[in-house]
Amino acid sequence: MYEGLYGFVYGIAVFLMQVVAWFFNTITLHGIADWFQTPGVVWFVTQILAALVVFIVAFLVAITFIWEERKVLGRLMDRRGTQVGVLGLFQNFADGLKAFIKEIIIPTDVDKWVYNAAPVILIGASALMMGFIPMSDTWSIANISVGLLLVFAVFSIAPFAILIGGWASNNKYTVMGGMRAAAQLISYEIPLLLSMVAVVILVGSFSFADIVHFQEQNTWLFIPLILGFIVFTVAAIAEVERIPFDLPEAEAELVEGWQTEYGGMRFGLIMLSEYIRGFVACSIAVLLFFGGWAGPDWLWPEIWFILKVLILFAFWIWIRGALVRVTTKQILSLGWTRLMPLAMVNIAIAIGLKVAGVF
Amino acid sequence: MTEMWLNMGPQHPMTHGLWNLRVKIDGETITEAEPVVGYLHRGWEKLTENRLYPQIIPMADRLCYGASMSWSHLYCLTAEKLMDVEIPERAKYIRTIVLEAQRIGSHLMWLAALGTDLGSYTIFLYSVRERELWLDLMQALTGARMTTNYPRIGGCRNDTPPMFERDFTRVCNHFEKRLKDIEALCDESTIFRMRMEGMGYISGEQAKNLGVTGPNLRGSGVDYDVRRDDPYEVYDQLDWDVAVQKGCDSFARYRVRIDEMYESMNIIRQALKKMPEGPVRVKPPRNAPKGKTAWAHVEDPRGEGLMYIIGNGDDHPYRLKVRSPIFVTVSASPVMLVGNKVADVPAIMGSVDMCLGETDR
Amino acid sequence: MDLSLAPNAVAMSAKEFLQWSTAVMDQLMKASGAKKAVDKITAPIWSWALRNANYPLHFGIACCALEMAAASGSRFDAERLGMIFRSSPRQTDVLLVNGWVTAKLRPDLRRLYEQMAEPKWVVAMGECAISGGPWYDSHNTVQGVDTFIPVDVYIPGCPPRPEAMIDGFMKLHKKIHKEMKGTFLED
Amino acid sequence: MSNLAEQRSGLALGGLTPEDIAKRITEKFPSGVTIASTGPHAVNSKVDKDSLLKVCEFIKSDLDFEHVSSVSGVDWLVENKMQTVYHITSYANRVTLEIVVDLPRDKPEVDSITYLWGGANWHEREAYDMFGIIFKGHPRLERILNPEGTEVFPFRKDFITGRRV
Repeated sequence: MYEGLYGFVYGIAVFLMQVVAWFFNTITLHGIADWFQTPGVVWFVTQILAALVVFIVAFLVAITFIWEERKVLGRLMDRRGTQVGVLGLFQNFADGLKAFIKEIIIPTDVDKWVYNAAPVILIGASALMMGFIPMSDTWSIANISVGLLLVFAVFSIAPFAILIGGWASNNKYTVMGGMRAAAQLISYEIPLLLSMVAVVILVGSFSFADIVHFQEQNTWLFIPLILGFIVFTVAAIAEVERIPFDLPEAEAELVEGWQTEYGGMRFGLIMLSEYIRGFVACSIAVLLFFGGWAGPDWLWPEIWFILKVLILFAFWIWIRGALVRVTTKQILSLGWTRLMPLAMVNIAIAIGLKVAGVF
Repeated sequence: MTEMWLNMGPQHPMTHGLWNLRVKIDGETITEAEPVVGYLHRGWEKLTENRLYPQIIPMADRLCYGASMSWSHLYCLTAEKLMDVEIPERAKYIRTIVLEAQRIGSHLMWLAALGTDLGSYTIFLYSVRERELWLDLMQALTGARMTTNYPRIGGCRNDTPPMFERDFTRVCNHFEKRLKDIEALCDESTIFRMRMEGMGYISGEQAKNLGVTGPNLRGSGVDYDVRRDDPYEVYDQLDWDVAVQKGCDSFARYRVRIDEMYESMNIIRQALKKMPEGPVRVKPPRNAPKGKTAWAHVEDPRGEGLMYIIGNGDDHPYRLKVRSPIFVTVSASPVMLVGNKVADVPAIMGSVDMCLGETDR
Repeated sequence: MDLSLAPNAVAMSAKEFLQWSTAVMDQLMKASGAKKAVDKITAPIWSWALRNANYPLHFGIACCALEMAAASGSRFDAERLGMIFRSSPRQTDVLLVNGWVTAKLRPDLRRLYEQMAEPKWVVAMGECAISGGPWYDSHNTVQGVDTFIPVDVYIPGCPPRPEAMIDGFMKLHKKIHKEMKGTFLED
Repeated sequence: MSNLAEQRSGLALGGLTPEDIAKRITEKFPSGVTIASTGPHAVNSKVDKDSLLKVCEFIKSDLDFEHVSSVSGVDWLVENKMQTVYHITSYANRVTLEIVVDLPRDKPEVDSITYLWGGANWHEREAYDMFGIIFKGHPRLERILNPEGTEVFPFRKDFITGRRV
């Protein structure tokens, strides 16, 4: 009936419902017990469990990313990085648990509702994107035909959360950080989408599965569309706000940027969502340009996928270690005058290839 | 957005020390800037009036902790002028060597601060890593990493440790390679140059008039170096160049400091070769004549440091005035800042090499 | 409030009821020992987390700030212990006072301390922060930071070496371990 | 010796020696200026309070003194006077000129030289902050190092150190 992720979750749901039914049977409420075992209820529970699994995976992936970032960055800088627990793997748990018990401070002058909502929107949007990222043919929540479009649509919610969060914090630094996020959004969203359009032109589908199958049959798309990959990388790093494009939280001039007034668990959620977004951006790059989960058979496709993502992220960390931060003016001019033409050339290449019948 | 005042400091990652830069911004463009200092003021000059002459040396170390040797040396130089003490030749050479080592250490700390300002933690860590080597040399010679308390009125506290020459030569050779690495990390990075070039423009005329000194002045194309133009210790017996850049911007100031590090190593190598044998210290008088004044100026890593002492006839000075280079350079910062964006503030103020201990005194 | 009010619960407003029921639950948990048990189980976890994610405030004052920078450098690498310097006081746990405090700075430092979220600690690094140090007779310096904010750990030295600073943080970890900060421990 | 060593003497650049500068100043101002001594790269002089501005204008325009190294105040409690000491450097001649100006202690007022050299601005503010010396014509004579609202002038000799904030 189900396969992959849903098959896995379905088994759990059925078992859970059996336990519940057994409980109601023992207290002689047979009608309710039967109702719990109807396909509709089981389906509903399956959906909930799948969402839960996705969120847990997102959480684990994000902390793996944080760990990877700390260790690789440390090595790049000739030091060891965190050593808490085995290989520093427990550092993130310590950070997270600490964030739980920190005092919740809501400054007096903030717009309380929006201030509290911004991290929720951020983490919600980030976790939502995880639902559309397939890790293999079978391991996905919603392998819908316009997955790519949907991911990009959700992807651009986060800058909005940053903008309102910065504005609501009622601090000059946070406002400037929020404004920069908005500026970055409008100048980088378009090259990002254009670099994706070339892939769609070649493949002829918005579905991740189709894109990966296309690459399995032909070649990894970063070979013909290397320009697109470059544009995508630059724009995605800008979207995810990492050095060198981390202007909304530019530490040197805007203390901690738009998150200056956030502490405790809100700050923890913001950190988490940042890395989830990093994971999503890396996964899209892998899906679009590096063959997704395609790989030799001696490993599961899911593992191939995660390995590729981790390697790509290590490349991002390398970029972070090597470069300094750019300024607002430069980032905007880079976006409009360099990336846009490059993305256009990339589309032209894709159209050329399609027309010439290479693919 | 209308214009608003933005307080950058006292607790701000950009300050590197403790001061407050108030900027008036229109959007992100700076229309007015006003530095506020005094957060570290402890009345240094007044305190020295209650101390014996030798007791002031460790206090002078804590004037600027990035280049402590340079300040305690300046104090000793001035006190020697006041008391008419002629120091042994070997002491002069040792002082020259450690001063240059201190200059490299200070410049590395500046580079580290500039790295964090520009958002590159790598530059910070590489500089701090290399700085440790020079601090190790300091430690071998003086016993302390930063606040060394090494120069004395009438020479140096102790003679060089064994392997002094070998260690310095080795570190110089090693550091030269590493400095090339760091230079490559900065110079060859397009983004680094984009951030630094054309930022914080201050012309040579303006810099002279506003009292900017040291590498910041030489970055504006003015060829003046106290080490060459009013030589002290043995700088006039060595062959070296003054680093001058004509860019007048942050990048020029950065280049001047990098070049100075190479020159410092050049000076150290020559001085090591020429260093004579002999005593390192003479006994100075305990008291200074009443009413007699003396002043001396040196090339601190940050600019021209000047001290002015009045003797009191006993073992305390009557008045000790310190001219700190950054105190004046900060007052010129509005000229560099106005018209730039807020995002450029770290790149501009980072290139100035702030040290607030000497500024506030 | 106590259990004797139970018959009146129907007549309470929602807010009163919430207050009353919270108090009752609290007392019940205390009386039954559940609170103690939960605390015993969770406190080591919380204290472990607090020890290993100790974020100091990125705030350099004077000489010791350079040793603080050196401590986060490659040779000493304070990040091994989970110390990351954050610039916003809202996100930090430790206020590292590394220099003399002047009359002009005192209100700002006090304010920074108050902006930090509980649980928080203060480390006085160097002679100046401990007792005024070389500036003991100055007209403008505060003789020790503990005159106006509570200090947990003192790191002596002028300035302390980076090893000493890291050792001071280990001492702070010991203190946190001993205090066993738990969620319920406030009462 | 190399070319650099020749450059360093300062004379090779065609500048004025300290003796030349002392002579030019005494020629221009027969009264009001006393040259105490000259040394290598240095001239020490004593100038009357009233002729300070004229001397400064002269050395700036004619003798290429373009950099104020420092402006310090000195309080002579017993002698009942105050002093301001200026160290002004000429980059072209490689000479530093020290100017000592005596002021009455009960009314320490002197002309500001900020409009000639912008670098003197904060030095004069500091001297005001510490000694209470009034610099006439200074654009912004306010407290700089001490906190706003300090009522004393802490570097005066009648202020006892050891007083806590």
